[in-house]
Amino acid sequence: MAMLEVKDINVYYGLIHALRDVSFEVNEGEVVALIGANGAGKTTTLHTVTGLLPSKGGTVTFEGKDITHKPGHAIVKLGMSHVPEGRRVFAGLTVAENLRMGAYTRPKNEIPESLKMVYERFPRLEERKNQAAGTLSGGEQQMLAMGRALMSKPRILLLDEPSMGLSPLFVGEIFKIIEEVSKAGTTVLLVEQNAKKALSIADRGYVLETGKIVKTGKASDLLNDDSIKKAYLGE
Amino acid sequence: MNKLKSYAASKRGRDTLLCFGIVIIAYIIVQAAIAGGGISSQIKGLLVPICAYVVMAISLNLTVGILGELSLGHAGFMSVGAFAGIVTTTCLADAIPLAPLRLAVAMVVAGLFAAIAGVIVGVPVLRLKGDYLAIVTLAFGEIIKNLVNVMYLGLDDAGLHFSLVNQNFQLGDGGKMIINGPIGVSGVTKISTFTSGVVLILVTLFFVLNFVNSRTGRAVMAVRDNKIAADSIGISTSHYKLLAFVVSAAFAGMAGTLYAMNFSTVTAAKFDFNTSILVLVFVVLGGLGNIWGSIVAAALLTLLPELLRGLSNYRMLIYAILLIVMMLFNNSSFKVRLLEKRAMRQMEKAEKAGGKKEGA
Amino acid sequence: MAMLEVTSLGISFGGLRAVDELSMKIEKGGLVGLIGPNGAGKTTAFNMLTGVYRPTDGGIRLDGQNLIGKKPHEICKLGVARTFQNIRLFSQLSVLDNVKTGLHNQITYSFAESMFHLGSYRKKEKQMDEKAMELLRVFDLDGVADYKAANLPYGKQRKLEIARALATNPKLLLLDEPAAGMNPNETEELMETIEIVRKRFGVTVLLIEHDMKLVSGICEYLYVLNFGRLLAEGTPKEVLSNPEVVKAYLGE
Amino acid sequence: LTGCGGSASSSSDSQNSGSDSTASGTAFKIGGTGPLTGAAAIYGNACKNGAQIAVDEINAEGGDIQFELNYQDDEHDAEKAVNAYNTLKDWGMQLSLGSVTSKPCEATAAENYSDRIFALTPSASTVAVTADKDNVFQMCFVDPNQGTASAQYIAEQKLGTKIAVIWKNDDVYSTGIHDKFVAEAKTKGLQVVSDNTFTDASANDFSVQLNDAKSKGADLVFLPMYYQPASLILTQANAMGYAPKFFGVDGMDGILTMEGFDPKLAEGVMLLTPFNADATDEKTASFVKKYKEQFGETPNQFAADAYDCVYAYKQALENAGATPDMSAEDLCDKMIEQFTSMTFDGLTGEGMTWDETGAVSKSPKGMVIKNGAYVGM
Amino acid sequence: MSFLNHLISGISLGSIYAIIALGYTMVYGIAKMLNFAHGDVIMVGGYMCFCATTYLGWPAWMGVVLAVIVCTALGVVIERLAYKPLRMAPSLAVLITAIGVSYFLQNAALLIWSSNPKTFTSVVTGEALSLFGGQMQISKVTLVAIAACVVIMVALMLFTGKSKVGTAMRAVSEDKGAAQLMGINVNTTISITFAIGSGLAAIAGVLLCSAYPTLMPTTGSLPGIKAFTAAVFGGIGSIPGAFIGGILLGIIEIFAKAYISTQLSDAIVFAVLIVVLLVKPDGLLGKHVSEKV
Ligand SMILES: Nc1ncnc2c1ncn2[C@@H]1O[C@H](COP(=O)(O)OP(=O)(O)OP(=O)(O)O)[C@@H](O)[C@H]1O
Ligand SMILES: Nc1ncnc2c1ncn2[C@@H]1O[C@H](COP(=O)(O)OP(=O)(O)OP(=O)(O)O)[C@@H](O)[C@H]1O
Ligand SMILES: [Mg+2]
Ligand SMILES: [Mg+2]
Repeated sequence: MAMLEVKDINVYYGLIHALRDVSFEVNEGEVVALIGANGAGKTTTLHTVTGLLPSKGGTVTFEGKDITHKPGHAIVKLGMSHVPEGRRVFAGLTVAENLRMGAYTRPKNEIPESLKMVYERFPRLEERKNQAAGTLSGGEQQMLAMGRALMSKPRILLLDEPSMGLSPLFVGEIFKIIEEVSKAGTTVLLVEQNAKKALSIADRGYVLETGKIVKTGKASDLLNDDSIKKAYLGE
Repeated sequence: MNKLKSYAASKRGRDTLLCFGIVIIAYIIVQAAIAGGGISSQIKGLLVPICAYVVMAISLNLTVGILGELSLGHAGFMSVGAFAGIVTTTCLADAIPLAPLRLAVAMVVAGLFAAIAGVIVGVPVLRLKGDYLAIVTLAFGEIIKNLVNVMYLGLDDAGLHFSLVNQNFQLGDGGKMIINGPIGVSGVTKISTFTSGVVLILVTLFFVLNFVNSRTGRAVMAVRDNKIAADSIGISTSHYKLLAFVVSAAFAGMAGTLYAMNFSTVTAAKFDFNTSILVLVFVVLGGLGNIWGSIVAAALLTLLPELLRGLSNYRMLIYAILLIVMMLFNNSSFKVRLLEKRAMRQMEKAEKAGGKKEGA
Repeated sequence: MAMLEVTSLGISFGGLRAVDELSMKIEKGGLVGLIGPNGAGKTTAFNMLTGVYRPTDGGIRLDGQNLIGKKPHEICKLGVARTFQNIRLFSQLSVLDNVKTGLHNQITYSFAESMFHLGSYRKKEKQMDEKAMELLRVFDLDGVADYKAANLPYGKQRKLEIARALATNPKLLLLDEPAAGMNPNETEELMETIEIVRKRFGVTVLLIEHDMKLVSGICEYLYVLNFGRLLAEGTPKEVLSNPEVVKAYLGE
Repeated sequence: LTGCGGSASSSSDSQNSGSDSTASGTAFKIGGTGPLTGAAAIYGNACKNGAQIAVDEINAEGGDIQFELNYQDDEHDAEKAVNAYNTLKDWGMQLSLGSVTSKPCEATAAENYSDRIFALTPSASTVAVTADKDNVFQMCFVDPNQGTASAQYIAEQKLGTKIAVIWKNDDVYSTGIHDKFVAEAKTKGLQVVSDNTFTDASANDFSVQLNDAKSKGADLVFLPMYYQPASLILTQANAMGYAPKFFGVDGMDGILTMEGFDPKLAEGVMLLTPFNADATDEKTASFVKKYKEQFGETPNQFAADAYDCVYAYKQALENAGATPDMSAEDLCDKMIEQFTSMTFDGLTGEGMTWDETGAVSKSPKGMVIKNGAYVGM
Repeated sequence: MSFLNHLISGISLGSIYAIIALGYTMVYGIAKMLNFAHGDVIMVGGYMCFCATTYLGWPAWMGVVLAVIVCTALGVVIERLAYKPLRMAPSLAVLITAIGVSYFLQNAALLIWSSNPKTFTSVVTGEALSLFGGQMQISKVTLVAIAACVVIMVALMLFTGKSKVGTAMRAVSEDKGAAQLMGINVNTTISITFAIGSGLAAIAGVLLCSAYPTLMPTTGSLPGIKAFTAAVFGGIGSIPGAFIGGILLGIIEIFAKAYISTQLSDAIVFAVLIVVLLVKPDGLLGKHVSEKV
């Protein structure tokens, strides 16, 4: 059975029916990309999975457990981590404190090791560990958000546009990190505007259009799909 | 696209209509009831205070809802207006024998004085943010109260006499103390009427709604939503903040006059923190930025404790519970769903109507 | 004389020298890019140009006029408009009203007219509506004119911000990562839109962007910042093949 | 917790019983407003309870005069007092007990005047309450009289020469007494060495006022205020080892019966009050006993004044031969006539009379607290 | 000497403000709401202790414990019933509900304990500290209040700064949604905050009534507002700020009365507050969080 199974979820913002019967699954160890235009509902999907938004009907199952109506913090404790859109770092806390918050669900003695790991990946964060996160530059905040998510050693990682605002050098870096994390056994659900890059590291992909899944398949197939090339890859 | 725009415009028009409609219909009903004798003294006595509170709520909504700054000292401006109004009517008692005219003049003077107070308070206060601003408005409200409390103002043939802390002047023959320190004002000639109250509400509504639906109002709301962005598109944030604050203060001043001229006695202590809070409750319960909501909430919440008199000892306890319940209901998912359903219906109707028009 | 002249601009935050000795010249009608690694000081430079931060050293001149020490709204009136890296819309206002607010200093009427809705109020408001809708159409936002700005998806919010900035009728438009959160197709569209806007409204554009396709596709000239200092400048071709830039910024 | 709740339940019970005890139409409807909730609720409730006892007694006697009592909450606020008054008017009030506190009573008195409903307030003591109103009367001393009387008393009895005054400057009652006291003190050759105020917002700490009095060598501190702040002043003076003579006014009454108050702190305090709950005369003793039974507390001067008001009404109505079916206006004229001519003996004074202004003439009793009880001076 | 005496009085008064302000600031700092019912929880604490010692004859310390337990429970219940449903609502809605709760508590107390003031028996007994041959007296309550303030301040700082729940609180105060994504139970965290704040209110209530021993249903409201002012003065949300703000406010109040005018003292206190905030817009110790653009 799939690690994460989303079945027929429907989400509304007031009158706006943002997700219509969205279903997809993510298997253990996979990298799955979710692509779609602005406003397609990608962020909404991730929010619903981690319990920040309620779904009307449908179910979300994580490792066999029904988490549809679980509060967000309980879902996170099950081993899910989410890098939200817009980074959402704790602006008033320092970089180091932000990272520690990421490891909130983990025993204290394991934290130093993870901190080291994150600092190795993002040396800039170590330089700035006592700076208030709110004063970091956009890209630095993005690194922090990613680092914070890694601190929880999740079994599944949900990424909402992790490359946004990063320099080309760092975009490459981030995708490398995602691959590494995935190799280390973490399952990844990736939302990206940079569909080409995303599909190139993903195993499978889903295409979301105005709240509906319109296409799915192996990432390599999607990369070669003409309509997708035209709509999302800019070729 | 045109459909959407017309929908927005019609919504705005509807809100305006709703505001004026509520007030005018309420006025007609009440007048009819008075003519028919079907209204109790209790309700009759409440009419003017309700009008004053409605104006207070509308004006505070300008600060809290439209400008987005929490003010905990709005009663201070009401106080300034109340005393300015009393002094004006006392001085003009002979010059303008026609009471409604005298009241109107007093209101204008009161509005002016409150506006000046608004400037004095606003210039320093509006440099602060959030709860710091709130506490400073509270502080100013208390300072105004404290100052009026030690103010002595008398009128005799030689003109007005004024002193602070101690009454250090003697009035000539036939002189009269207008404001007598902590004892406040006694023996006010009551000239506020329900009609004058409703007129003041209508005037306030006219100006406030115009203000909101104008370039100036948009600028104020832009400052509320994002100060930095407003700055970046060339809006002087401090100027517009002050403008909204002063307009709001001016109407509070007029409400103060209306209020004061309805009772034979007024003290500074009436316009304290609790009154400021009361008006804030009206505004929040009616909905931030929602003008007709303020009107309804102010009227309802002024009536409520009176209607609860039958509960004797439990009156204020029940009032508190009702207040909490109303707040909870106002923000409950239940109400949100109700509103959504209504909006859905309206949208459908608009679509249908639009479709017909296009079809025709 | 160049339209915008920046001379050895600098600012510090605590011990951190965020921008140092930055000099730039932008000619009227130009489309110039400002690029550099994360945390290089690009946004900070924008903030100094628009008066959000006051630089500790250096000068900024727009058409010969000194901008240092001026308040943000004054600088806007002099003809500089911007967008923000972290989107800043008037979230509770409608999309249309966001743009109309941008027209604040363009189509004006007095406070008395605001209060009485007399005089030219109606005429001016109509003008505003028309002008705003025209701008929205450029960005394909006319369909959502009545939405609350907060409810737009990310990409549309970015476009709305540009439309609002344009409404102030700027001489110089500063765009901070306009393509962030857009997919390649949308980026493509945006590039076209920027071109159209530049032609139609005659604005000079300075933009920050990490999307090299956009940068090399439309920018005529580039400045590269690194650790607050200018690392390189020149045409995209020159700059993007500069080994130092490659090493510090592009990678590979 | 039940231990704490005793008093409340009984007071609410009695309230209901009061208004139901007689069928309307056969009883005179008396209404009053006062603070039953909020910071001033002590005074309102005391009046309400005092009046209630009188009404119950009179109704139980079964005489010709029967009363129906209705007290409405005014939260010590002029606006609310007018609302409360209007509610009473709708109820059919024929005789009014005005309002308990001064400012609200000023507002309702104006209504009384224009509606021609006679008012006799137990406790609203400013001059403005009765000024220019022929049908508003007071049961308590007028503030200025108290101020003057206090100064005279102190001078005559040579209680002190250097006087300190502490008063509440956001309160009409306190201000009124203070002003007249200071004026009279001057003419009597008393030296006011320290004259300080407090407000609601600063009613906790009196160290500055007391320090000032102490350092200026005041040998008598005059406290024109109610007993709650006075109790704090006595406590704090004691803590700082300052022991001048303290002289209070009628509002001070009640201090000895404050729950938990250590009467030793009030030892030697002098006050002018018309009422003494420890008095042994039959009337007072029976009143105090009933009050304690019903409300679990010892009555203070407010309760006694309100009690007297009801009996004064009874006497006036009897004298005038009034009947409950008379209109409020008719009763008003009759009451004016009676009150300006009759003499009344009550708990708060013997041989009380009223002048046309509505002010009462009764002699305040000088009391001093000895061994936790009032003793006449 | 009189200067010193006034200073001591100021500190005494200030220490009471400070202890109330600590509870205020704690709740504000985390839940980001002005809990106007805080003053009334203080009043409930006072009554609890009063009932325990006067009616039940319990020793003072048991009275304090009872007050703390009851207020803590009360705080949690209030939060659950009245504030939690408004988590998504604008913060002003919660403010108004808090005012409703404040009315409720006052009127419930009026019905339970009647309007008659009670004289509170101080839980702190013993002779005042006498200096300079009796010319200067520092009461035991003041000493206890200051000591309590310092202990509570340090404990709160350690707790919010070091403990796991404490860090969770800070995260919740920054961004509830993001905090949830860290696995923090936002509701529990806020409940704990209220529990602590209300427990502190109980202690504040007992000390307030010990220092100024009358107790009425409205006893808490004015000190509550003063303490709120003190908390803002020191920088709202800042724990040491609440302490310093409280003490300074007390001193300013006493000095204003002593050296300027008792009639104008309220105005002076607030005027000083305004001036300070104009110079330091985030209060004395408030963190200046400049928004990055
Ligand atoms: N808070 C909200 N209120 C109302 N509508 C919303 C809200 N948030 C999102 N929407 C709507 O829901 C739809 C999906 O939005 P969502 O943010 O999930 O898109 P997205 O795929 O993440 O887009 P982007 O790539 O721009 O981030 C959009 O049409 C948007 O307008
Ligand atoms: N208010 C501030 N206080 C402290 N440091 C700041 C502040 N603003 C910016 N900085 C620091 O200055 C440096 C430059 O920031 P800036 O936002 O200008 O970077 P940027 O070039 O825009 O980067 P990005 O591409 O990631 O957005 C960063 O290291 C940032 O942490
Ligand atoms: Mg998104
Ligand atoms: Mg940047």
